[in-house]
Amino acid sequence: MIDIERIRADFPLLDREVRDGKRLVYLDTGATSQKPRQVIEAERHFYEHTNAAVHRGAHAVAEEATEAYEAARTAVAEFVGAEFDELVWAKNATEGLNLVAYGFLNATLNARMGRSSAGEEQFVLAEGDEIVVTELEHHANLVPWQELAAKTGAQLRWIGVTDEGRLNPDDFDVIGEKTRILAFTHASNVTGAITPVEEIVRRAQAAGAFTVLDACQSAAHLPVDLHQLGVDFAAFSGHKMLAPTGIGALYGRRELLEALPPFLTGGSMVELVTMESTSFMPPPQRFEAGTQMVAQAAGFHAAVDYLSEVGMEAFAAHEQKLTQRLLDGIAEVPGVRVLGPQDAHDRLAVVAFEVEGVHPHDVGQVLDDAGIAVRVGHHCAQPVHRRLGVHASARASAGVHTTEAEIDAFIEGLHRVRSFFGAAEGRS
Amino acid sequence: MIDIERIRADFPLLDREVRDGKRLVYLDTGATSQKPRQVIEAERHFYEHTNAAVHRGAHAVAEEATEAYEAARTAVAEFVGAEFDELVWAKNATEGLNLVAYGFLNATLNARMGRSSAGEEQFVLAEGDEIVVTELEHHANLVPWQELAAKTGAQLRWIGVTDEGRLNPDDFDVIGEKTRILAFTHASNVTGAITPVEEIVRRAQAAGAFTVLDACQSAAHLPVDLHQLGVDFAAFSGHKMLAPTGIGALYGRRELLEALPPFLTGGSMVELVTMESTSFMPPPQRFEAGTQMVAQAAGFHAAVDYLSEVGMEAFAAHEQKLTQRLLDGIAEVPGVRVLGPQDAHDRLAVVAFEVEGVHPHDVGQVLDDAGIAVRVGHHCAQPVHRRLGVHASARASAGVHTTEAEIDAFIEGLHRVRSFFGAAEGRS
Amino acid sequence: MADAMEQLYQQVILDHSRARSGEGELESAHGSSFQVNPTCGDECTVQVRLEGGKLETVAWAGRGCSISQASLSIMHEMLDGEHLQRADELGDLFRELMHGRGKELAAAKQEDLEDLSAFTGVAKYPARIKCALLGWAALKDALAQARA
Amino acid sequence: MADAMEQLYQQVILDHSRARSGEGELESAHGSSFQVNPTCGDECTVQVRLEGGKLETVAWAGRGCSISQASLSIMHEMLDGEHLQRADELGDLFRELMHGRGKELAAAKQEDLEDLSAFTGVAKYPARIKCALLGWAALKDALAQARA
Ligand SMILES: Cc1ncc(COP(=O)(O)O)c(C=O)c1O
Ligand SMILES: Cc1ncc(COP(=O)(O)O)c(C=O)c1O
Repeated sequence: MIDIERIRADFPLLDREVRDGKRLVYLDTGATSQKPRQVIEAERHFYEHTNAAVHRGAHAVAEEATEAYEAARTAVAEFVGAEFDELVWAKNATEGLNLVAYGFLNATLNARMGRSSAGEEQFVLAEGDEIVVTELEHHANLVPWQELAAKTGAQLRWIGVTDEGRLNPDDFDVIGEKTRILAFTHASNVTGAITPVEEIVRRAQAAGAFTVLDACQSAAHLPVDLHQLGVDFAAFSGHKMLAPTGIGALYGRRELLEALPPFLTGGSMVELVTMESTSFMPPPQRFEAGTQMVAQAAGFHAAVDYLSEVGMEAFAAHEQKLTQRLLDGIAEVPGVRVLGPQDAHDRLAVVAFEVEGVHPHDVGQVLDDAGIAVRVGHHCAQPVHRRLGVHASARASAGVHTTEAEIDAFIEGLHRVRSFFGAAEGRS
Repeated sequence: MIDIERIRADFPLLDREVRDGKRLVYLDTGATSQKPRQVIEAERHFYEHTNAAVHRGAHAVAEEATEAYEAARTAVAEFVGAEFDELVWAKNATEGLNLVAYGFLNATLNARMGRSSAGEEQFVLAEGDEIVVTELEHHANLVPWQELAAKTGAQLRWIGVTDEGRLNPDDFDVIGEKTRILAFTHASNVTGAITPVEEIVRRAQAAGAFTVLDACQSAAHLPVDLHQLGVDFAAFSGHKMLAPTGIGALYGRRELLEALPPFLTGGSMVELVTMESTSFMPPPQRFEAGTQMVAQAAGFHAAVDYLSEVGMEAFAAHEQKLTQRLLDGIAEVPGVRVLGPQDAHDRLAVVAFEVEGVHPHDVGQVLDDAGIAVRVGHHCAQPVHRRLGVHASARASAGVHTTEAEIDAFIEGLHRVRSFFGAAEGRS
Repeated sequence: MADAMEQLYQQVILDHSRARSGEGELESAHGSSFQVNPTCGDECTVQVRLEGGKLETVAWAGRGCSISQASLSIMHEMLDGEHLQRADELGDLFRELMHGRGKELAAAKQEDLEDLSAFTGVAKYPARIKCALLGWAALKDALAQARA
Repeated sequence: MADAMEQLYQQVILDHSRARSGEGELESAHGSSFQVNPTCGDECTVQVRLEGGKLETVAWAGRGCSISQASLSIMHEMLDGEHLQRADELGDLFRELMHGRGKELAAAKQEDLEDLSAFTGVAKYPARIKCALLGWAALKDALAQARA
C-alpha cells in the first residue's frame, strides 16, 4: 500500500489551479510526469554546488560533478536491471532508438566504404534483410526503422494488432530467418496493453534477430529487469518517470555496445584525433558526444531513488486498482468506447477512448474546463488508431499521485461532456 | 561598465568553498558556465507550475508549457539575430553540428535510393566534392565532417593555423570550386582567437559552399548577429552561456532548413504516418523528434534575458580587460608560454598555456589546491595542440562574474606551481 | 456547465459542426490544398474554382473537431461565389482575430466577420487556434495555386 | 604550499617522474599495449617479454603527468625480471589502492606495495586515478597478449 497523501505533498504542481480556480486533476502522466520536489531539488542543488564540466576537468568541482554524473548512471542502470556501463544517456527515448537505428546504418555504410571496425559486421544490413516492428508502436519506434529500411534496402514488416488493442500472436510468424531486427514496445501508450516480452524475445533469438525494446511506458510504471527480459537494446525517457525533461537512456548489452559504431561524434567520445582520422572510446562514452545533460542526470538519480522508495511493485498495484476503476467508470458512461483491453490484466493505467459523436479535441476541452487534464490526439501512434477505426482519441493516464477521487472526477467529467454536446444536439 | 559585485551575488555556486575551506576561483567558464539564480529559478518555476507535454495537449497546463517553450525559442533566436523558426533545439552544440552533417548524409542516401524530397538535391555529396574545416576546430566541428566525408566519398581539407594560434589566411585558398561545405569556428576554445567571419563567408559564397559556424564560444561571450554574419548554419550550447545543461541550438537559414531532410525521427516531427511511410513537418519541428528539453528551454530564455540585461557589449568589454590582465600577468611568470595571441585584440578571455617542465595535469592540481579551477587536457581540440607543439595544456577562462582580483589570484597560483615543482627539483 | 464552454462553443459553431455546408469534391478544381493538424491527425482538403475575379466555387472535405468543421462550413457559406478580394480580406481578418488572444477586433471589423465572430472565444485557447485556421490555410494555399 | 600537495606529490613520485626507469622499446616483444587517457591525450605503450613464468623484461614509452610517469617507472623497477604471479598480484593490489578513495590498505598489503604506497594520496583525487593506472592497464593488456 502506498501513502498517497504523503506522495501528493511531494508534487508542487498538483497544488495548481487552472481555468479560474479549478483544482487540477492531472491525468496526462502518459505524456509526461509531474516532478516531486526531491527531483527539482536535486537539479537545483547540482547547479548551486556541483556544476562543472564532467570527465574533463581535474579541479574539485569537476571531480564532484563527474561523481554525481556517474553515480546517476549506476542508479538508473540498477533501477532497470542493467550494469552501469550498459547505460548510455540520451536526451529522450526517441534519441536512444535513433542511436540504435543509425548504428545499423553506420555499420552498413562503413562496410560499403571498407572501413568497418571489429565486430561491426553483425550490424550490416543488406537487401532481403527484414526489420520487424509492430502496429502498436509509438512513432519513435516506427519511423527510425522505416528510415533505416529505406536507406539500406531492407524490408519493413510488422506484427498486427487485435481488436482488443494487443499484439496479434498470429502474426508472430513474421519473425523468421530474414529478420535482423525486431523493435517492439513493452507497453502501448494508447491501448495500455503490456507485451509478452519473453515469447517475442524467444522467437527473435531463435531467428538470430536483435531485439529493441521501447520501455518508455513500462520503465515508468512497472518493475523492469532488462537482463531478465533478455532484450538486446532498450530505450526509455526520464521525463515520463518523475525525472527532468531533457534526459533519457539507451540500454545495450555490453558486447553489442562495444561493437556498435558511434552515432553522434564530437568531444568526449574520442581517443586520438588527427585532422585525418579519429579513434573512439569504449561505451558508454562512445555514444555520449559533447557536454551531456548533467544536472538532469542528477535529477534522474533522485527520481529512481524516489520510485524505489515508493516501491515499483506497490506503485504498479496502486495503478492496477486505478485502471480497474477507470474501466469500470467508463463502462457506465453510455457511448464511450475504450481503445484497448477492457480489463486491468496485463494493462497499464493508460486508457484511450472515444466518445460517440464528439471529437476528442472537444472531449478534452470540456474536461479541461473542469480542471481535468487528459491528452487528445493520436498520441504519436497513428497506425494503431487507424487500426482501431479512429483517427484520434482522448486519453486518461494515471501516475503515482493519482487518487480514486480523481478518477471519479474524470468519470463525472465524461458525463458532462456527453450532456454538453448531447444537450446542444437536443439529444438529452 | 558592469556591476560585478551585483552580478556575483546572482551566482550561488561562487559562494562555494573547495579543498578544505578555500574560496573557489572559477576560471573554467570556457568548459561550462555557472548559472545565475534567475536561470535556476526559471527551471524550478517551470517544474512547479508549467510542466506538461508541449505541442501535444489541449489542457491548460499544456497550453502554458507550449507558450513557455516557444517564447524561449523566440528569445534565444532574437539573442543571436535570427528568426524564431530558424532555431532548432538540440541537446548541445555537438548535436546541432551532427544534425547538419547527417542532413547532408541523409540527402545523399535518399538520392541514391531515389527518394529525395523537393530541394534536397543541393545537399547531395559525391566523390570529388570537398568539405573544408580548420585545424583550430573543437572535435565537435571536426569529427562529424570526417565521418560525413568518409561515408560519402567526399574529401576533407582544412585551413591551417599560424604560430600565434589564428587561422592562416594563406590557406584560405583551399576554399574553391569543389568546396561544398565550409565548417569553422567563430572563436577558438584553445587560443581564444576570433575568426574573421566576413572574409571566410565571402569566399565560401563565391565558391557556392554552405557555411557552418561553431558559435559555442562566441555566442557566450560576444554580441552575435547571425543574419549579419551571413552564415548558413550555426550551433551553440546553452550550458556555456549561463543556461542549463542539456540544451543547445542549431540555427539554419529558413530556406535551407525547409529543404534539409530530417535527422532524428519519431514523435512530434511527423504529419501523416502509416506503417509504410511518413511525411514530415516543416522546420523547426521537423528537427525536434520526441519530447524536448522543455524546462531547459525556459532556463535558456532566462539566461539570454540575463545576458541582455548585463549587455553583451559591456560583458565583452569587461572580458577584454580581463584578457589583457591575464596575458600581462602570465608574461611576468617565467617559463610560461601562452598558446594563442599575446594581446587582447580579437581574442576571448580563454587563455591556454604551458608551464615549462610541468605537465598540465600537475599545473591544474596545484592551482586547484589553492581553490583555482582551470581546465587541463586537450580541451577537445587535439589538432591545434599538436600544431602548437604540445599534447595538452592548462586553460584559464573567464566569465561574466570574473574579477580582476581572481585573475591576480590565478597568476599568484602560477608562481606557486613553478616554485612547488621547481623547489622539488632543487631549482628554486 | 461553465460559461466558458458556452462562450467557446457558441451555438452557431455547434450548428455548423453538425449541419455542415459545402462538403464535397469538385470535378475540375483550379486549386486544391490538403492540410493536416499534426497533433490529432485531423485533415482537410479545400478546392476552389475561379471565374472572372470571383471564387466561383469552394468545396471542402475532411474530418476534425467541431471548431475546425464549423470554421470550414462557415467559410463556405460566406465565400462561395464571392469576390476573390473578399476571400483574401476575410481570411486575413479571421487570422487577425485568431491571434488576438480572445479580444474582439474593432467594431467594424468584428461586424465584417459575420458568423465568424463566433470564434472570438476560441482565440483564448492556443491549442485550438490551429483547428479554427486549418481550413483557412488550405483556402489560402488553394487560391495561390489557382492564381499561379 | 599546502600539506595536501606534499601528500599527493610524495618525493618518490617526483623523483621517479624525472629520473624515469625502464623507458625504451623492445626488439621483439611478446605483448605490447598502447593506452590513451582521453582527457589529456596522454599515452603510453608497455611492452613485455616473458621467459619461464617470469616477466623477463618490461619496457615502456609515453608521455604524461608526473603521476603517470612515476607509476610506469616504479612499475618497471618493481616488476622487471619478476615472476608473472607477482606482476598480476601487484597490479590487482595497486588497483585496489587506487579505488580506495585515499584510504590505506591493510598493513601487510600496504607494505607489499613498496614504493607504490606513495600513491595512496592520489586515490583522493578521482581525476588522477586514471593517470596512475594508465600504465597498469597497458601492462595487463600486454601480459594477456603475451600469454594468449
Ligand atoms: C568551440 C567549441 N565548439 C564546440 C563545443 C562543443 O559544445 P558541447 O560540448 O556543448 O556540445 C565546445 C565546448 O565544448 C567549444 O568550446
Ligand atoms: C511508448 C512510447 N514510446 C516512445 C515515446 C517517446 O518518448 P520521448 O518523446 O520521451 O522520446 C513515448 C512517449 O511519448 C511513448 O509513450
